Amino acid sequence: MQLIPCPWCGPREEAEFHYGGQAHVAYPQDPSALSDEEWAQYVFFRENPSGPFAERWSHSAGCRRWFNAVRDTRTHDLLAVYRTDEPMPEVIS
Amino acid sequence: MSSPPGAHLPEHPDFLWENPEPKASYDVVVVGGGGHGLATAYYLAKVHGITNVAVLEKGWLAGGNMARNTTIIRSNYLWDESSGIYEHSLKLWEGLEEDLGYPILFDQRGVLNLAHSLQDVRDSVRRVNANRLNGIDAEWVDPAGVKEICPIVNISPDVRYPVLGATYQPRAGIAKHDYVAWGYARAAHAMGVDLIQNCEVTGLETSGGRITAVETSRGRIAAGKVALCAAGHSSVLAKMVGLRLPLASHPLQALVSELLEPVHPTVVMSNAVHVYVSQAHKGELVMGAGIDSYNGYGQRGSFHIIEQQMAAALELFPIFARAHLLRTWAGIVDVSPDASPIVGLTPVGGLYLNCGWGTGGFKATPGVGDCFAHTIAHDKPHPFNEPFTLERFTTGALVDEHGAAAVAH
Amino acid sequence: MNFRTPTGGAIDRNTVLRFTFNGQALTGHPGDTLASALLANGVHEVGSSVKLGRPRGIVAAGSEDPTSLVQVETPFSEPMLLATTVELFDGLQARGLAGQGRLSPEPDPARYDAKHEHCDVLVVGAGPAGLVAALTAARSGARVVLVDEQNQAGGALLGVDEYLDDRPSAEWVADIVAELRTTPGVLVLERTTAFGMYQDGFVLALQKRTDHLGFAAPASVARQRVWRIRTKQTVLATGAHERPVVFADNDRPGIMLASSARTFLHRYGVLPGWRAVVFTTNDSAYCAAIDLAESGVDIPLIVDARLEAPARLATECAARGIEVRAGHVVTGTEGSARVTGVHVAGQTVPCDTLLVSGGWNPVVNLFSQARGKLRYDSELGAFVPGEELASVRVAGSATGELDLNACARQGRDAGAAAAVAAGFTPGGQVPLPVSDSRCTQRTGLVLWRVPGDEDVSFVDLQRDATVTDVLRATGAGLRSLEHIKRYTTIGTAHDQGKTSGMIAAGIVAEALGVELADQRPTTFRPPYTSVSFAALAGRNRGELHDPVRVTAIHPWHVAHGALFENVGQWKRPWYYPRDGEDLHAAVLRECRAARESVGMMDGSTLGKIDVQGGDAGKFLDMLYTNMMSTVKVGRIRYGVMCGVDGMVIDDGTVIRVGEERFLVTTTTGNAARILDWMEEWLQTEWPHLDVHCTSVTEHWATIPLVGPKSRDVLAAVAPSLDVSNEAFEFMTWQDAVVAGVPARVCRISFSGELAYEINVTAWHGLAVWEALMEAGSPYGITPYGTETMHVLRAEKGYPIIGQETDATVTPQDLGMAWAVSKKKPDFIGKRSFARVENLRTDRKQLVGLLPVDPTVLLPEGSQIVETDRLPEPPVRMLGHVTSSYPSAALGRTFALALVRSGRERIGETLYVPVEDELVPVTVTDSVLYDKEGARRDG
Amino acid sequence: MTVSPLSAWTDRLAALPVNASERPFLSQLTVRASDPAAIAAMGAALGVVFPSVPCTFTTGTGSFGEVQVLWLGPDEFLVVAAPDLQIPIEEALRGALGSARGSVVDTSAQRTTVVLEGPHVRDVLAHGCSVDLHPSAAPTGTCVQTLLARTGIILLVTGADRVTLLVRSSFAEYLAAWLSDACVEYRTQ
Repeated sequence: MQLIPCPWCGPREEAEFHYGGQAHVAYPQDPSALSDEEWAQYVFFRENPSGPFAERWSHSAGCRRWFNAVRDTRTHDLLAVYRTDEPMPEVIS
Repeated sequence: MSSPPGAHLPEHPDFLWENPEPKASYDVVVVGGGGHGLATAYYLAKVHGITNVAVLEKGWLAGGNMARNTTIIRSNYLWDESSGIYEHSLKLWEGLEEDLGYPILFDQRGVLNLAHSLQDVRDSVRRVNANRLNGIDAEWVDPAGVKEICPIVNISPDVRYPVLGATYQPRAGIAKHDYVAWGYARAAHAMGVDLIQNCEVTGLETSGGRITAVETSRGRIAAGKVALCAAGHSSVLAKMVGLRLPLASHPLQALVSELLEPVHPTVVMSNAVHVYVSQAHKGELVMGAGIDSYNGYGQRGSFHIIEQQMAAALELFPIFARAHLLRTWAGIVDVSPDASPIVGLTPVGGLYLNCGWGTGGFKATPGVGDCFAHTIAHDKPHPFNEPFTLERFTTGALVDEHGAAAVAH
Repeated sequence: MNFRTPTGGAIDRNTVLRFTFNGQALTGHPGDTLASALLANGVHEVGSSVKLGRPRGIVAAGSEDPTSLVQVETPFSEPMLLATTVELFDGLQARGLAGQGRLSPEPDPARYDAKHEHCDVLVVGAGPAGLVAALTAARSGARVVLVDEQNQAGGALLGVDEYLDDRPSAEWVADIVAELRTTPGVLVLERTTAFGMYQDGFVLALQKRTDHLGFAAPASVARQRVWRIRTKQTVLATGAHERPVVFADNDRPGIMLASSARTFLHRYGVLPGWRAVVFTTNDSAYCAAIDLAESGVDIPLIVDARLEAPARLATECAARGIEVRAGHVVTGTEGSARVTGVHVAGQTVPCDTLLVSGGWNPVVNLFSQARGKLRYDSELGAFVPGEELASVRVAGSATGELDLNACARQGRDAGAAAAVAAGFTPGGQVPLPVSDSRCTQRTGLVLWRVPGDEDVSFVDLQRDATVTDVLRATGAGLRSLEHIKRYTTIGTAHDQGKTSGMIAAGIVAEALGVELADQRPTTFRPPYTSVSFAALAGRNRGELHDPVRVTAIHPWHVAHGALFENVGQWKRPWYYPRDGEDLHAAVLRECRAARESVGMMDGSTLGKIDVQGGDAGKFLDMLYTNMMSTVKVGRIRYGVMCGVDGMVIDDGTVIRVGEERFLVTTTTGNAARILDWMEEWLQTEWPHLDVHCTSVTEHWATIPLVGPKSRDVLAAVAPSLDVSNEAFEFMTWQDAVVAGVPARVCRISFSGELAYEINVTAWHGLAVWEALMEAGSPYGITPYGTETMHVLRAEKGYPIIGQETDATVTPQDLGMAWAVSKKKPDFIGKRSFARVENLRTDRKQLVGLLPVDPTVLLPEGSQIVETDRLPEPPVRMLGHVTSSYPSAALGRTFALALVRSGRERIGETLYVPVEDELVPVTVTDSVLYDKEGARRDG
Repeated sequence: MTVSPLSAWTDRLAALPVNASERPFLSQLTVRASDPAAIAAMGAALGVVFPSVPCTFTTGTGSFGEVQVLWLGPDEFLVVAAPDLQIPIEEALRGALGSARGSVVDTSAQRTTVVLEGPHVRDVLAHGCSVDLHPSAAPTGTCVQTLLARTGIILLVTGADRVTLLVRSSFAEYLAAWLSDACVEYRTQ
C-alpha cells in the first residue's frame, strides 16, 4: 500500500486516493477538427511505460484536489508530486 | 493415516523440453513464453505446419500471468464477439488433455456468477439468454439453486448484499495452469519449436514497413514474422516500433490458502462484491482480488485490496473464517478500454498483436492460440478474432464487456 | 513415559493443564506449546504426509516447522496449525493432520480487529539484536514498535541456558524489556508476527491475543488483530532458521533439528528422547549434544560431516563420553512411527532420536518482500541480504552473522542508524552483552544431501518431495528454480519452504552443475506465516461490512413495512406490501394510486450538486448534451450527460437557482461519481472557469408528490403557495413554506402525472413526510417505492440510467436526440457521435414492446429475435428487454427494449425466447401512456 | 419537528467509553474562495481568522457567537456555528465574498457532528483511521478529512483527549455502529 504525499494534506494512505491515469493529456482545443483517429487517440490511448510515469491522482477522501505525480511503475515508488498547474519536474529514477 | 483426496496430482513427464541456443533466424518469432505464446507456437506447428518457430521468454516459461491467475475457464460472455472466441476456446479445452497428451486437470465443475442487486439480476438473465442463443450452456438459478450447487454459499436474505440468484455454466471450470503451459511447451517443442528462456526482447527491427528481426539480450534474431504475446508488457514492446496501444498495465492480485478438505465443489464469482473463488485439486482455496487502480509493472499490489476481498468473501462464505492465507501474489494485466482483447494485424507488416486480455487471458489460451496462429499463418484474422481489431477504437465498434468482465476472471 | 526434566524450563510446573491429542488424554504445563507437551508425553508422531501417508513428527520448535500440522478443535475448530506454535491451555483438544485441514461449518464466534500504528523505528524480532536495536532507538526518543512472534522476548536466547554478562540471559532480556516498556512512545508486542512488508514503510503484523487463553479468552477481546504499521525506518532482526541435511529416510518422527531439541530442553524442560544421535555439519549441534547429555540423554555418537571435528568441543564431548566421528555422514535411518536407528558407515546405531544440523538460513523473507536484493553466501550456504536499503536495516543472524556479541553490535548500530535516519539523536549507549557460549557458530560445511536412496530422501517433508523428484525435474529440462518448485511442489506447503527451500536450491545447483551465486532464489511472498481469513476481514463483516446509507425518512419506511432494495450503499423502499400482497399486487396498487389519486416516494437519495459561479452555465453546457446556460432563473431543464466516448453516463434535472447558481440532480447511484467528474474537469482541464461545485445530497430530503390529487395535497400543506397551473408552471420551481418548513418545490414529473418534488432540510424530512401523509389521507395518499417509480416512468418511456443503458448507449439510441444540442460548438461526448459506429442506422434503439398476449410478462433481460422459429445457434439477436412490467394504467403487460433499428421496426412483430417458447411481441414507440402529455398539468 | 441522524443513538453513544454525543443541527456552510482579501473579509464578518494552514481549523467569536472554520482544501472551508444561524451567516459570508470568485452553500444538514472524549479516543479511532493521531502528529487544532473504516469523516482534534467527527448524514448510523463495536474492548478497562 503506497503512502501518497498529497501536496496539500501530506502523506496519506493510498486508500484515500483515486487514480486518474496519465497526466498532461489535454482536452483537444477543437474536437470537431480532429480525425476519427486523432479523436480515438485522445479518448482511448494512453502511455503505459515501464518506468517513470506522469500520472494524475485525486485525494478523493481528503481535500478532493487533483494533483500530478511521477511514479516509477516498476517499483511503484513515487518520485515526485506536483500540482496540476506545475510542469512535470525532472526526476531521477 | 491415509492420504487425503486430491493429494495425488498426476506426475509431470520425465522429459519436457530442451533449452537450445537461439538460431540466427526463424520464420516466426513469438515474443512471450506464457500460455498464449506457447499455445500460438503449438498451433502454428500443428495446424499450419510452421515449425521454424522460436518462443522468446525473458524469464522462465509461463512465469508471468500464466503462473499467477486463478485458472477459471468459462465462455458465458455477453456479446456475440466475446462468446464466439471464448466458446471456441472452451471447446478446445474440452479436448485439450488428449490433444496435448498431458494431464491438464481440466475439471468442468461449473461456474456460478452471483447476482446481488435487481440490476445484477437483469444483467445476468440477459447474459444467460444471449449465451443460450449463442449455443453456450447457461442457466439462471435462484438462491436455493445456488445453495444446491454450492452448499457453503450464504444465501441468507439478511446479509448486506444478499444473493438474489446466479448464472450457472456447467461446462465451465478450472485447470492446472502449469500443466497446461508445460503441455503446450512440450508438444510445441516436440514439433520443432525452440523455447528460449532468459531472452529479453530489447528491440524490434523493421525495414520498409515490415518486421525483419528482434534484438534480444541474447543477440539479434531474424524473423519473417513476429507475434507479440506479452500481456502486461505489450505496450512496452509495441512502442519499440512506435505503435501506441490503448492499454494500461495494472497489478492484479490473487491468493491461496493451505490445503483443506473439500468444501467448495464449483467456482463462485461475484463481481458486485469482488470475489471469485474455487477450491483447487489439492484442496487449497484459490481466490482473486479486484484490479489495483494504478498502472504498475511491479508484480505486487496493495494489501488493502486483499483485506477488502477477505471481508467480502466471508460474507459469502462464512465457513472460510478460519482458513488461512498462505501466499499472495500479483500479475500484470493489460486492460483495454472495453475490457476486450486486441488480436490481429498491425500497421507493421509481419508484426501481429495479441494483448488486452485483462483478467480473461487464461481461459482464452487454447482459443486465442489457435486463432492467433491462423492470423499469423494467413496474414489475416481468423473470424473469431476479426472483431478484436485495434481499429475498433477509432470506429467505435467496441466490444464492451465491462458488465460481464470488469473484475471477472 | 515422561520426558520432562526434573527442573528447568520456563513452564509453571505447579499447574497442570489437561488436553487431548487424537483422543488421548494428556497433561502439560503453562508455558508449553502443544508440541512440547506432546514430546513431554513421548509423542513424536503428529500426523502423516499428504501424498505418501508416511508418519510425520516435530522437526523444529518454532514457526519454521514443516510437519507438526494439527487441527485444534477447541474452543473453536481451526485447521492447519503447527503444534509448535499452539500454546497449551486447559481443555485443548487437537488431532494430527494428513496435510489437509477441515473447515468448521459452525459460525466463528470470535471477534477480530485491526489497528493502525505509526512509528519512527519498527524492530522486527526481539532476540538479542532486536532488543538492543529497539532500546537504542528508544533511548533516542524515537517512537518505537518492537514486534516478536513468540509469547516472550528473547529470540534464540529462549532456547539456550547461556549466561550474558555473568547472569542468566533471561535477566538481561527482562531488563531491556522493562526499560522499553517504561519508555514513553515504545510499544512492545508479543505473539505478533510481521507477515508482510510493503511499500513506504508499511508493515502488517498479526497479533494472536487470546488463543493462548483457550476457554478463558474473553469474548469481548478481539482474538486476533492485524496491526497496520506505518514506519519511517525498520530494523529486521528476524534471526535464522536451522536447516537439516537430506539423507535417506530423513523424515521419520524423532528426527529433529539440533537447536530445536535444545530449545525444547531449555525452554520447556522436555527431552526429545533418551538416546540421541547427532548429525551435524557445524559446531552448533555440539552444544545441543552437550546440553542434552548433561540432562541425562545418552548421546552415543556425534556424526560430523566435516573432515575434522572442532578440537575444543570434541574434547568436551569426550569428557562426557560422547563419541565424535568426523568425516562421516548419516546414510539412512530405521523405524516407522519413530526413528529407531541411524546408519553410519555401514553400521546401525540404535537410538530414539536423531538431531540434525545442516547450518543456518538467515530469515530474509521480509527483507526480500521489501525488494532487497539477496546474495549467496557460499561459506554459510545461504542467501543473505545483499544490499543496503534506505529505510530497512538488517541486524543479527538475519544477516548471516551467528556470533551473539556481533549480532548485538549490529543491533545497536542498526537501531542507532535507524533513529538518526528518522531524525533523532542517539541517547545513552546500550552496553553489549558478553556471552559465555561454548559454541562459535560459524565454520560449517555446506552439505545439502547425503547420497542414498533418492526416492526416500525428502527435501520437502510436508509435500513428500524427494531428491528423486528434484532430479526428475532437472532431467526433464527444467533449469529455473521456479519451474523446479512447481514440478516438485517443494516450498509450496504451509511452511512455504522455510527449511526446505535453500536445500532444494542447493541440490538443483549441484545437479545442473551451476553456481548457486548465479541462481535467482525463488520469490518470498507475503505472508511470512499464514494468517486467518477472518483476521484480515477484521470487523468489516455483518452490519459493518459496507455502510448502509439511509435517508432521514428511513425510520418511517421501516415502521410501515417497506421492503428495501439496495441501490449502491443506499437502502431504498422497494415497495410497501399490505396484507400479504406480493410485489405485483403492491405495485399495481401503488401505481394506480399515483395515476388516479396521489402517491409519494422518498427521493432523498438523488444526488444533488450546487453549482455556482460566473461560468456555471458555460460549464454545464460542456457537461450536458443539451443547453443549460439558457435556462431561465426559476426554471428547470432535464439533461443528459455523456462520457467522452459519447455514451450516456447520467441524467437528471438542472434547476436554475440564480443567475450564477444552479442545482443539478444526479441518479442515486452516480451522485459521487458525477461530483468527481465535475471536479475532475474543473480542476484538471478548465481551472480558469469561475465555477464551484458542492454536494448537498444529504442536506435535502426530497419527496416527489405524484398524481392528479397532488395539487390538492400540496395546497393543503402549503397554504401560502399558489399551486395553480398558471402560477406554478411545469418545469419551474418556487420557494415556499410546506408543512411549516421552508421548502423548495419543483414541478417536475418522472411519471407523466401532475407532480411536485418537495425539498426540505433533511432534519425536517420525516416531519414533512408525515404531514403530507396526513394531508393526503382524504385522497388515499399512497407511499410507493422504487418498483412503482420504475413502472410509472417506463409507461412514459423514460429510461433509467444503468437499466436502459449499459455504457454502449447514446442519447440518440434512447430517442433523445432532442436533448442533444445542435447549437453548441462542443460538449463532452459530441465528437464521438460522428464516429463510424455512431452513424450506423442499425444501432440498437429504445422502443416499447407489447406482448401479443397482454397477460404475458417478458422476463427482463430476455433477448429478441426476428423469426418465429429458432435456427441452430448462434442465433442472431436484435436486442434485449431492459424493463418489463404489468401495467395498471395500460391494463396489460409491456416492456422497454433496446432493438437493432428499433424505431424502423415499430409495428413489426418480433419474438422473445422465454424458456422453450417464442413469445410474439409488437414493437411500439417507447411512450405507451399519455402520449399527448395531457396528464402533466393535472 | 426536527430529527437528527443519530437521534435514536443518544443513549447508546453516551454509554460508550469514549463518551460519544451527537451535536445536532449545527449551522454549517461550505465556502469556496481563494482570494485572500475575500477570505479575510469573511473571517472578519464572523470574528474568526480563516485557517491558512492545511489540515487545521480555527475558532473565533463574533456576532454569531463561537464559530469554527475548518480547512477542507486549498480553497475550501467549512464554517460551523451554533444552530439556526445558517441563514444570517450565509448572508454575512456572501456579503463579505462580494464579487470575488467563490461560493457559499448551506450544508447544515449534509453532515452531523459527534464529539468523543476520554483517554480511549485515539485508540478507538486507530482501529479504523489511518491518520497518525499521536499528539505530536495531530495536536489540538488539527482538522483532517480521511476515512474511518468505510466512511469518510472530518476529524477535529479539539483537546488533549477530545475529538470531533463530522460525518455525512447518511453514514452517521454506520459510524455509530462502528464506534460501538470498536469500543467493546475498552468498556471493561
